[in-house]
Amino acid sequence: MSEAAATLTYREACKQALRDALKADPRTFLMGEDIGRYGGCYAVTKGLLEEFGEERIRDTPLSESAYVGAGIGAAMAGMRPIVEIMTVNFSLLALDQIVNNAATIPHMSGGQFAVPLVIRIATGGGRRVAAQHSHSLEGWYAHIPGLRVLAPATVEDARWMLAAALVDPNPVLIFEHIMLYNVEAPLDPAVTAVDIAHAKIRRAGSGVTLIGYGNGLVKALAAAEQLAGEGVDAEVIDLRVLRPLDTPTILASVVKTRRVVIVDEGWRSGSLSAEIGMRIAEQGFFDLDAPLRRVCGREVPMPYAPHLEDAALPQPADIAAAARSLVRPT
Amino acid sequence: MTETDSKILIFEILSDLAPEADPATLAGDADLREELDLDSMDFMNFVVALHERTGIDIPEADYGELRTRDGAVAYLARATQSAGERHG
Amino acid sequence: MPALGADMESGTLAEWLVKPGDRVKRGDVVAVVETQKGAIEVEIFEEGVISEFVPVGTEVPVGSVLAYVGGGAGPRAAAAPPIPKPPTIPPPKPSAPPLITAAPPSAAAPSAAVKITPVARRRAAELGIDATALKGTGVDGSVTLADVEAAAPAAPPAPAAPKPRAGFDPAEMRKAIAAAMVRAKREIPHYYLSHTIDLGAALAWLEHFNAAQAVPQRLLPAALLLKASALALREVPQLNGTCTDGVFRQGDGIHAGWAISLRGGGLVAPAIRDADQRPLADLMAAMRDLVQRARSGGLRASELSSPTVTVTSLGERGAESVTAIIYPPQVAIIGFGTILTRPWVVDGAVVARPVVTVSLAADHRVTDGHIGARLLSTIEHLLQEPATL
Amino acid sequence: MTDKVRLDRAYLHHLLRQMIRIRRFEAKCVELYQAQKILGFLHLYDGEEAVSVGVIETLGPGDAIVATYREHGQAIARGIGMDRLMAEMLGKQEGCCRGRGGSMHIFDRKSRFYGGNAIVGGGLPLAVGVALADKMAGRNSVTACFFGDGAVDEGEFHESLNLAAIWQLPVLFVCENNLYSMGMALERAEAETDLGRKASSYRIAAASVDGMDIIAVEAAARHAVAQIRAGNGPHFLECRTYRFRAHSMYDAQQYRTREEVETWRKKGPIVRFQSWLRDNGLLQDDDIRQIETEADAEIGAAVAFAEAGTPEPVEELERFVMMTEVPA
Repeated sequence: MSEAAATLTYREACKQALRDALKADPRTFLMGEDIGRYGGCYAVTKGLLEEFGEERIRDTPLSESAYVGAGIGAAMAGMRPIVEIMTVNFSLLALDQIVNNAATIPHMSGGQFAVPLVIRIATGGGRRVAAQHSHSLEGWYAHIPGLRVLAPATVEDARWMLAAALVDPNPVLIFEHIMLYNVEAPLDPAVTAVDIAHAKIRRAGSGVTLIGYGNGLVKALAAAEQLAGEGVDAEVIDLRVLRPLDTPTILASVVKTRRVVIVDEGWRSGSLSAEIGMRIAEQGFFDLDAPLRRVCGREVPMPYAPHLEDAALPQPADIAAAARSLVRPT
Repeated sequence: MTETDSKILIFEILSDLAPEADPATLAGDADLREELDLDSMDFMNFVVALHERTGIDIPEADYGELRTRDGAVAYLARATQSAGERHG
Repeated sequence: MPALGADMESGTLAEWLVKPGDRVKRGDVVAVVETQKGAIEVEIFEEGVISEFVPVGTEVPVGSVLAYVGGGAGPRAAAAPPIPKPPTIPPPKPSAPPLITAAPPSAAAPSAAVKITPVARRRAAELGIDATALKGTGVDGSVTLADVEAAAPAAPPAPAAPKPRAGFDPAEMRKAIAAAMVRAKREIPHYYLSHTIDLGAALAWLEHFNAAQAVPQRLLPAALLLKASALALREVPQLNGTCTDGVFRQGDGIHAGWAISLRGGGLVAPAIRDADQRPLADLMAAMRDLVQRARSGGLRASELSSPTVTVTSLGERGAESVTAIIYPPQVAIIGFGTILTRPWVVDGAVVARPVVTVSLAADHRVTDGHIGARLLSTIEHLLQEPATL
Repeated sequence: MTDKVRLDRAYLHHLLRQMIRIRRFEAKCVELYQAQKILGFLHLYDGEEAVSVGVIETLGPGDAIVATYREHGQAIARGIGMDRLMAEMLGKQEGCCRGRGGSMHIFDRKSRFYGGNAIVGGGLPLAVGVALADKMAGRNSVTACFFGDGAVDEGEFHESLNLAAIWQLPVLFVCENNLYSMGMALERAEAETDLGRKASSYRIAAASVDGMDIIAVEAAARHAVAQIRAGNGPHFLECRTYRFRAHSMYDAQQYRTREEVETWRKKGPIVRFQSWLRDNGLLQDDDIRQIETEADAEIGAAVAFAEAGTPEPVEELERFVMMTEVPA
C-alpha cells in the first residue's frame, strides 16, 4: 500500500506534525505534563521521547504557569518551543502567562521581542469527563489581541497547521478537540501546507450558512447532510482560525445564503458565536433575509451523565432545526 | 398521381422538414427516419403534409408503408388511384 | 495640587507645614493633603519664598495652585507646577470608511407591524416596491427577499436564448448549452427519481382516438405525456418555477419547455405557455409547429424564453430512460424514455405491456425527494385516465 | 577569586555613581509625575539601589535580566540610556518601547533586558524560560531574575524555583525583600519569613545579605553567578532592603510608621556607602559634587530629549500587536 493513499487519524496527524517540526528545527522542543514517558494524556506524543530524547521532549511538573511561562521566555530568547496543556480547563492555571505575558510583550516592548511560541491545548466536551475537563474556553483566548487561535477540525488541518504556527512570529494557540483524535480520514498527498489565516467552506450551498469549528464543524456537516435530504442546501464554514477571525469569508457566504446559524460548543453568553453574530450584524446587516441563529452549549458546567452531557452540547438535530426555522418558517 | 409527381412531392416535404439533409441522394429503399434523422414528430409532420398536399386520408395503420421513399411513392399511387375509383 | 496617583483627581488641603513668607527649598515637605487614600505629604521642587496659601479644608483639583513660590527677583512661580498642555498628538489619518453605511431610504416608512428583512428592505427600495404592503413568508411572517422579488414587475427578459435556427451558429449554441449545463451542475444540487409507467391504457385510448381523427388532428403519445406532466405540476407547484440566488419563485403559469434536439447537434426548448390548460389537439399542434420550425429555422426568440419547467421525450428511437440536467434557473426537468413493450404484472399475471420510464431531475435546494416522487406518481395516475387529459 | 569585590577607588566610585544616577533620575521622575508628564503608576526604587547595582555589576553582556515594575534601577544599572528611559516614561516614540510600556514595562533587546513585569511573580517563569533557552543553545549565560518579597506569596515563585531546580537552569533568583508587598508586611503575609528556607526546600543554594550594603550584595551576587556559570544550577539571593517612598505615588503609608522609615533612611545604601568611603579616605566632598553634577546633567539632557520627542502616531497604535517577524 502506498503511503500517499493511507488514511490517518487526527491524533496521528498531530504526532506527524510534531515529528516534522522537531526534525525541521533544532530550536523546537516540547514541554508539557506527561508528554514523555507517559506518552501524552491523549497519546499524541507517544513515541516521541524515544525518538528525540529527554532534552527535547520535556516532561514537566504540574506547573502550568511555570512551564508555559518558560515557553514564553525560551521563545523570547530564540527557541521555538511547543507547549502542551492537557485540557483547556488546566490552561486557566497558565492564564497569567498567556494573557499577561505572551500576548502583551511584543506590543509592550515596542516590537523588540516576539513570542514565537505554540501552545497545544485539548478542548471540548463529549468524553463524559464532567465539568473540569470538558469545556470550550477557546473563545476566551479569541478575545485576546496578540494571540493567534487555531481550531483544526480536519485531519488535514491537524497535520499541517502546526508547521504554519511555528513559522508565525506570534504566540499561537492550537485547540485540538478531544472528540476528533480518533477521527480517521485520507490525507491528500498533494497538500503539504495549509494557511492559518482563513476560514474554509467545507460544503458549498446556497440556502443557509452554518458556521462552526472543531467538533462543532463535524456536527454542522452532519446537520447539512440531514438538511440536504429535505431539500435545504446548507453551506458549511469551518472557521479554522478563531483569532483573527476571517470576517470576509463569513460575509461572502451571508451574501450568498442570507441566513446564518452559528454553532459554538462554548456557552452562549459572551461567546465567540456572539462575536461572529455581531460582526454579521455590523457588516452584513443588509444582506440578511432572516434573523441570526445560534446553537451553543447549554449554560451549565458540563455534567457527567451521558444523556445530560449530550443535552448540554450542540447536536446535529439542533443545528438542522435552527437552519430549518430560517429556511422554512412555519 | 405519377411516380415522378410523388417523388417531387416527397422531396419538397422532406426538404422543408430537414433542410440540411439532401433528399436527392436518398436511396429509394432507405428508411427515411434513419437516413434523415426524423423523429416521430417529424414523421407525423411528414404524414400530415402528404395528407394536406394530396387530400389522401392516411390511417395510422398505414404509416408503416411510408417509411421508405419507394414505399411512400407506391402508397400515394395506390391511394390516389383508389380515391379516384371511389370518387369517380 | 500635585498628582499623587493615577486615580487621584483632587485633594483637600489638611495642613500647611510652613508659614507664608518662609523660605523653602527643593525636597521640603510643605503641606499635607487629604486624599481618598489618606493624608499625603506635598513635596516641593522649587526654591524661594512661599506665599498665598490655599486655606486649609479647601478641596483642590490636581494641577491647581496651592501656593506661590517667589524666586529672587523673578516672577512668582506656582508651588505646584502648572498643568502642562495635553501633549500634542498628531490627528489620526482619515479612518477607513465606516463599516456600516446608511440603509437606502425605503419607499415608505414601514409600519411597525410589518417585519421586513434587511435584504428585502434593500431590494424593495431598489425596485421601488412598498414592502410593507406585501405578505411575508419568512421568519415570524417577515417579508423576505423572495417576497419582494415575487412582487417585482415583470422580470427583465431572460438572458439571450439560442436564436432561431436560421441564424444559429452551431459553435455558439454549443457554447451556450455548455455554459448553461456547467452552471447547472455547479450550482444546482440535482436529485434524480425515475418511475416506469404502464402506457397500455393511454396507447389504447390514443389508437381509438386517432382512428376517428383526420390526419392533422391525430395525436402522438408525446402529447399525452406532456399534458400529463403539465397537469401533474399543477398538483406539485414546487417543481414549477425558478430559483435565483437560492430563492425559489413559483412560475406564474405552467410554461413547459419542450426539448427539441436539432439535427446536426444542439438543442432548444421553446416554451409552450400554459401547457396544462390547452386541449390535447391544441397542444399537439403547438408541438408539431415548434418542432418543425425549430428544425427548419423560424422560432421566435420569445418562444425560447421563460419556460418554468422542461419536458423532454426521447421518442421512439431513444433510450429507455433519461437522466437529465436542469436548465437554470428552472428547478426541474421531466424526461420520458422511449416506449417499450415489457413484461408487466397485471392482476397477478405477467403480460406484455407498453411502458415508459419517466424520470425527474430536480433542484435539491428547493424540493426534496418526497415532493419529486409525488410528481411522478401523479403523472402515472393521469396517464391511466387518458380521456381526462 | 571571582567572588571578591575589587576595592580600587575607580570601581568604588563607579558603584556610588550608579546608585546616585538612579536616585536622582527617580527624583526627577517624581517631579515630572506631579506635573502630569509621567502618568499612570510610578514605583520608585528609592532605598533599594544597592541591590540592582550590586547584582548587575556581576553580569556580563551575554547575561539576561528579568525585572519587575519597580525596575528603573535595574534598567539604569544595565546601561539602558536615561534618554530612552525618560522618553518612554513620557510616552514618546523615542522611548525604548515607543511609548507602549511606560515606567513599569522597560524592555531592551540589546542588553537582554526582558522587561519590567507588572504582574507580581509573572517574570519568574519567563526567567526560567530564558535560562532554559540559553542552556539548550549552549550559551554559558546567567539570567538574573529580580522580584520582591510579595512574589514569594505567589504560586509562580514556587513553580519556577522548582522547575529551575529540577532542570538545573542558570538562574539567579534575586529577592528584593523590602518587607512590604505594597502595604502587606512580610510577617503578616508569610508563615515562614526566612525566605532562603523556601529556596532551600527546592534544593536551591540560598544566601541572604544586607541589601543596603552594596559591597555585601556585590560579593554575594559575584559568588552566586560564578557558581551558576560553573553549572551548579540556580541560586537564590535574598537582599534585605527597604523602600523609602510610597509603594507607588499615591500611598498614604498607613501601614508603617514615620519612625520606621526614618530609621531605615539613616542606613540608606548611598549614605552608608558614602560615609564608609569617606572613613576609608576613598571619597572627598568634591567627588560627590562632581558625581551629582554629572548625573544631573545627564538627567537634564534626558528630560530635554524626552520632551522634544515625538508622540507615536495614532496610526501606529496596533503595530506590534501581531508581529510580522521575529526580530533578529
